[in-house]
Amino acid sequence: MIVPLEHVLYLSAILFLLGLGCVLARRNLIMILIGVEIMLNAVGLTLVGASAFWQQIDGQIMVVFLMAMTSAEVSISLAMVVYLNRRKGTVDVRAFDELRG
Amino acid sequence: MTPDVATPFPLLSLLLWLPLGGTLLCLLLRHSSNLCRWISLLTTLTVLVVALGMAVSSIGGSGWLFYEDAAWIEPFGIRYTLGMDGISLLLVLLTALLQVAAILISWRQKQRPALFYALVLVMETGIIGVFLSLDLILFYLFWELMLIPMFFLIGVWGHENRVYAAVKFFFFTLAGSLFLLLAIIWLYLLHGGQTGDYSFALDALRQTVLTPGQEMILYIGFMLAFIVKVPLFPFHTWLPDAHTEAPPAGSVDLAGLLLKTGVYGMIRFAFPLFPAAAQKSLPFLAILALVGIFYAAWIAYVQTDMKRVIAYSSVAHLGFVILGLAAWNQLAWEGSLLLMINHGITTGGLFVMIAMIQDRSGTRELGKLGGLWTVFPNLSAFFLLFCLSSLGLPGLANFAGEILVLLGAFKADPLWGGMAVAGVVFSAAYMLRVVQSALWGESKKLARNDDLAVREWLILVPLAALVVLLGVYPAPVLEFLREPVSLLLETGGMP
Amino acid sequence: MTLSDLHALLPQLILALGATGILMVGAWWPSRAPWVLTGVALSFCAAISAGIVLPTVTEVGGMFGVTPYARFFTILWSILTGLTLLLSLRYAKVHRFAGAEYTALVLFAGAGMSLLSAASSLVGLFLGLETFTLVLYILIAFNRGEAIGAEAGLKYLVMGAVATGFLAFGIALIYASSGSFHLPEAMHGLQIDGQMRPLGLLGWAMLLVAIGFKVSLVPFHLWTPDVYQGAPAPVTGLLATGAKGAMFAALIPLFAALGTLTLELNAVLAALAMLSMVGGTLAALPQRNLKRMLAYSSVVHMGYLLLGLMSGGPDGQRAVIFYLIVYGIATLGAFGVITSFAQADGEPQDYETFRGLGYRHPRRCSALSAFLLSLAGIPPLAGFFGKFGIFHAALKSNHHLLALVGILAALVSVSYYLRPIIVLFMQERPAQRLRPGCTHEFAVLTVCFSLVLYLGLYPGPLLELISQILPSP
Amino acid sequence: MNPLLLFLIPILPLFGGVINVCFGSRLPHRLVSGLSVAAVSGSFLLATLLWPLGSGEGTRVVLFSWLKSAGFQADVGILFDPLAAVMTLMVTGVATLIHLYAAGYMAEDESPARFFALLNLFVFAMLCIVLADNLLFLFLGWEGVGFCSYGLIGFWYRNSKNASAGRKAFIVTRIGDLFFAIALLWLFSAFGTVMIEQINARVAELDPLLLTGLTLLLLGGACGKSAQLPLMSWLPDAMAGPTPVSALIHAATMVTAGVYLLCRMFPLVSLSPTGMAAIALVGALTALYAASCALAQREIKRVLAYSTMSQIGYMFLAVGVGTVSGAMFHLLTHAFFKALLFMGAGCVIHLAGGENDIYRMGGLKEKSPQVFWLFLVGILCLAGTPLTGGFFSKDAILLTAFAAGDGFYATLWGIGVLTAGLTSFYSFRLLYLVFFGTARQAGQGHAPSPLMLWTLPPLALLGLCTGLLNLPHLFGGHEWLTLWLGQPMAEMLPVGTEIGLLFLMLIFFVGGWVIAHVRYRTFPGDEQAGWRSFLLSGWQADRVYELILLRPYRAICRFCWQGGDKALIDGVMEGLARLCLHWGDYVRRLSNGQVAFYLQGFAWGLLLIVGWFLLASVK
Repeated sequence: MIVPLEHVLYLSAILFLLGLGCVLARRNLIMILIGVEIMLNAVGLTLVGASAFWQQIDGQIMVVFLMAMTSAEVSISLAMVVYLNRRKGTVDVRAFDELRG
Repeated sequence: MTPDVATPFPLLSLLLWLPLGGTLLCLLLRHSSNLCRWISLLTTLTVLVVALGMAVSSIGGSGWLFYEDAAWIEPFGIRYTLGMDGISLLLVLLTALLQVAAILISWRQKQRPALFYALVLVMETGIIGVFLSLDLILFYLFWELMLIPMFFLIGVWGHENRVYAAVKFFFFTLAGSLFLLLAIIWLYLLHGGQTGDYSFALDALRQTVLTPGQEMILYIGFMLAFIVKVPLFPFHTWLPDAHTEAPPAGSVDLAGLLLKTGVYGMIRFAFPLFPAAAQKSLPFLAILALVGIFYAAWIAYVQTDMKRVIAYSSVAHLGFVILGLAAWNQLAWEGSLLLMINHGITTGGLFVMIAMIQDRSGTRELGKLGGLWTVFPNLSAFFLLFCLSSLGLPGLANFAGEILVLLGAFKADPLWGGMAVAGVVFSAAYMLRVVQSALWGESKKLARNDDLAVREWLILVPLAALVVLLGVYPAPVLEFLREPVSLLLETGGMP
Repeated sequence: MTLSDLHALLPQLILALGATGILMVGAWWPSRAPWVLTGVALSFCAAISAGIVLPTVTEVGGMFGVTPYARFFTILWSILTGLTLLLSLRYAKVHRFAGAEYTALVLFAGAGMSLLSAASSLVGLFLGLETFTLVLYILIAFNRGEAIGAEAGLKYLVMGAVATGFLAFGIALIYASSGSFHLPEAMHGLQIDGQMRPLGLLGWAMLLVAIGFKVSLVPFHLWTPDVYQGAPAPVTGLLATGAKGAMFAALIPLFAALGTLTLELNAVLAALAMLSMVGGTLAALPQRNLKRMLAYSSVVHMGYLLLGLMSGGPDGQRAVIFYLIVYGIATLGAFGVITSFAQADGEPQDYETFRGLGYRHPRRCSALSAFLLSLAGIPPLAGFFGKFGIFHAALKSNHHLLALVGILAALVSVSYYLRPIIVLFMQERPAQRLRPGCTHEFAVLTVCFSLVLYLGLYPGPLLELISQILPSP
Repeated sequence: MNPLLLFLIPILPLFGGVINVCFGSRLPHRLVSGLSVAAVSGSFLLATLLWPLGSGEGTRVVLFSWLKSAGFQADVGILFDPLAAVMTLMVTGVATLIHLYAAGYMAEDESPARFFALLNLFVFAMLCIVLADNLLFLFLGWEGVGFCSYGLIGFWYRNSKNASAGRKAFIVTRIGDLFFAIALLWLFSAFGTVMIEQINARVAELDPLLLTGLTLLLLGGACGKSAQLPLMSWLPDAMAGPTPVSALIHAATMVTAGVYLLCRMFPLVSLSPTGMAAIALVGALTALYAASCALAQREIKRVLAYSTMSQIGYMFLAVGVGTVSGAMFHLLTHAFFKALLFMGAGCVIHLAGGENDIYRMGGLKEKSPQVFWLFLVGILCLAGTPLTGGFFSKDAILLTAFAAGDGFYATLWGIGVLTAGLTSFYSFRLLYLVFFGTARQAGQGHAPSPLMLWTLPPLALLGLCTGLLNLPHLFGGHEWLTLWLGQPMAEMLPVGTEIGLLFLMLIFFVGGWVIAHVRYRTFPGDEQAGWRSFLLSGWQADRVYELILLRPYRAICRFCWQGGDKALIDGVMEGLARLCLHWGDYVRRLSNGQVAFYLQGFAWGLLLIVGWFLLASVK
């Protein structure tokens, strides 16, 4: 391996925490989804690193599945965002709190 | 281990599932209430006749009078085992009798009659099931089956704050029985661990070797469920509320039968399974019983609602029964079981009478009643008879049981026996207060003033006859009790 | 993917390809009832094929096993999909759902669930899970009529996306530390001299967060009441029974593969189970809305299932599967009753609308009471033997404290199961007549009611079937 | 004669009672009273016929075993020995006369069936007490008598005061029964049997302390039933019942049951000196107390009630000093003349137009000389004029009390003599106020029916002549009753002291008469002095009991109900429920609809799990 697995893992951990931070901090729906994407990218990085470390192809196949799934998820999320925007006129997450208690 | 009497025709199952058949019929034909009325009466009568037939055929019999066993749920080792000995035979007879009275007393039930009769019949299955089942899970199933119909009977057909009373009744009993479930499962695992064969049969589980600590915890788990049901002193507050709100049939079942299932559970399951722990707990039980006798009698004295007085009197009488059990000798046990059966008939009669009085005078408040003797001499005569039996007049039902309990308790511990006798005076105080405000004095405005109808005669004459007969000549009942009680005392139950 | 592999995955294929077929043809020929009925037919024929067709190969593509365990659950989930579709036939007409899309999505969800249950590798688990999660995002917001549907969909989407992130990261970490996706090897790989590798532990932590969200354990359950209330009733039924059930069906082989290492997770699992049981019960107490109450009750039931799962061993697994089925039937029945009462202007949820209804619609209300009593675990109904199995397993693996907490939770939970029954039968107010049910709904309700009663009285055969299909550790 | 016939004695009244209960309301008035009179007279005839069976050891016969369980055996059996024979004869005899009298007295009452049924059941219960061969069957009769007296006292139940008088009687006697029950239990646990004969035979085995305890308990039981101190407050109120009831219950039968019990268990009682002293003390004190109260009573029947209480006190004194024959002798004579007096009082009330208060009567001598002469005989016996039955029986008791000798018994003898004086005073006071002076009653009375009148002479004759039955040696008698009862003969006092004592008694009798004559020969007008109202209300006994017993009892009951049940038990349960609901509300508000907050839930969850693992792995 050109770089020890630990470095890859540290990078992906940092990336994951950044994504998580973005999700928690942001109130705009799109920014939250972007945060999720960052977390998923971090996962892709780990998988590739691990696949390289274990000299196996499985990791990368998993990444391909992961990308397919991420794109599907993004498309549905954006469709939802458009739908919500049309309904409520805003994508600010705080506006959606009718269901409570 | 099926004893010799392999009954060709499963009489016990017939006894058990007949009422359920009646329920289904009632639910199917629920649009014609008259038909349902007759179906339920017919079912309860057939159960009574079958029970009487079984009683007559098993006079002089010994060991299990009837026994049935079939596989039910193999993975857990649960079997469908029913067994009837002297004690359960008498209790089943009592159930059958009081159920007929319950149906007759609610003959003119106008509010959703079909559902009402169906629930009363389901109740009968539950109660008979508790008295017959020998497999712990089967017992637990019927133990809880009794809960739901009673909850609906109180909740739907009750009086003012019926929901509070129904929920309180449901919670008290369920709290106790959930700990019972845990204890049963733990015992089952311990037994399985030791002997390898996982089964819930009562006689198998009696062989488990338990450390004193485990035995005491399991014993407490079992007793919690039964003490709440008996109602022993601190757990009795659900009974008066449930009684005041329950419809007549519900009250008859509640007082006459449900309280007995608690005592039956003790002598059939709790004591035989954990003999050492039972011995250690006897003084504690006796103290609770004694406190219960006085405490309930005192409260009954200041009650204004007739049903609450009778409810608290039941707590006092059951206190006597538990005192008898705590004395742990043949005399006291036969006395307490006899008292249990007699109390069922007397209190059942009393509640039937209260229902009739309420029909006629429109109220149960002691303050608003009065002078019933002038308007309904026959009804008042019967009411006086049941009240006298309840306050323990010699020659009537309750006295026979009470005197044996007192003799046994005095032999076990003079202090207990002596104090318990004092309870007799307080019971006279509150019962006579009821009689005084109901029967004597000037008669007030009444809704109806026709004396007993034929239907009412049909209920009261057999009950009154039994009250006198069991008071004067209780030998046949004692005969049935002798052998099972002696077995329960020494070896902890049938082989 | 040789022919025999395809042959093995026949049921899932029937569902998935059927769904795509319906989706395509539906675009040109938009109608409602026929598509839903074809959906029902498809799911039942998938169930039959799973039952009859004996696969020759045991594992497909290293990802999905075709063991009796997997086939059992495929049958279960396809029947569930069929029942949900049957249930939502009238509901779709009332709310003017797009018939084809709705059926296709539900069938996809069915396929996803059976794949998840059949997963024999982490990748299979991931794919199966994501399939029906994505489908559920849409199904929850399917009802364009009301705003709350959209809000529910949003909440489920956001939480789902984050949970997927955690799930994928967990799988990646486990793969990094053990070098394989395939379950038995992956789990053994985590072990060095009896201890789990720190990386593996972190991976499991992430996995637990994702599981926590999926089966709504307490700290992660906050979305459940809102989604249950917002989503259309049949979809909530599917979500409550199928989604959570499939997750647990996947967890059983996962934990079986983990074997002795579960001891390290025990502390956290115990905490989650206890929090769920206690927190769910307390939160459900003051509820005045039937769907929200059922949501919190599902949180409590997931706590029980987790307790069963922790007990491990054949007893624990059998208890979990039986409890799963019984809980599923009761919840589906309950939501079926709500669906049958639903009208154009929304479903009756608050207890106010149910007051005194017991005598207007005796059959459905008594069915609802039976389902609630079964959830409460009262003996003559199936719930009792479910709880009995769980406590039996818990005491056998001497989780005494948890069993005690479970009993107390069961005791307190009875109060919020009784409240709707009291409102239905014991409060006298002449309620206006709600919708008379249609035959489809009655069919589903009678099936559920008779199953709850039958399993309550005679659970023997089902228990034996389950003990045969248990995955050998 | 076949001993089983003995069972007919109690069964006849039972049978009469049951028929009246079930079919009485449908039968005509004549048939109802006729049936009940026939039943009682039938058993009286049987008692006389089967008299020889009772001689010597008596006969014991069993009908069936009532309660048999594990070592305890109580059966429905009869022990017909001399003591029982005498009592049966007295009870059935007096009861027959009273039933005849009642047939006349209750002629115009609207529910005769209930009255005669209860009367018959009462006689049945009394006969059970008298004939029982084991304590439990005796206890059955004991409480049966209690219930019948409750029914009869509260017979005119429309006025709820009568009903509560009946209830008071039942509860106070029940307190007495409590002590008797404890004695019964103790005897069973000591001897393993409740058969009276076996107990009396093996009574020597017990240690003295146990003996004294048992005697005191039996005394408690007897006090309850015979209205002695401290359980005496029910007897005066029991006058609310019809006059035949007062005659039957409070003259002849029920109140003597206590004395009979002590005589029946005399072998046990006599072995504990302290017990005997207590019985004697209670007897003497009650005698004095009752006599003093009788002085100031206004109603005719209450005077007789207190006089009964005082005479029963004498019988207790007799048992206390050890002479059973003395007690039984006085019991017999008292039964006859007190029944006569009560029935006479009934006639007087009829004559005075239903007036009860003697201060508003008078001059009835002219109105009905026949009633006057019969009433006079009763008063003479009661006052203890020499050569009448009352004189001999009372004198025998006082003689034995004097013979007992030492300081304690001497004082009791003194009290006895003083009470004798008071007795003669209040008897003649009653006589003068009712029969002499001017007619003060308001209403126009009517002559009593012939049936009522013709039952009095036999009792008068019996009252006078029973003295012959047990004449002391001084008068050449040879004590047939003591012989018949098999009791030891009274030891001879020197002739001089006996005559001296008789003379002393005579002085007290004449003194009482003279004072009454001076005071009441001419009507003194309504006396309402302070100390009289104290005596009138029986030394304020009722108020004392109310204060120290009933009020605290009600307070405890209310406290148990409100405090115990409501506040404590229900309070705890509902508190728990509210607590859960409160926490539930707190947890419910957690899901506040904000997606951002839900995500923070995630974060907390993650922290919890990862943190736990770090902790676990660091450990």
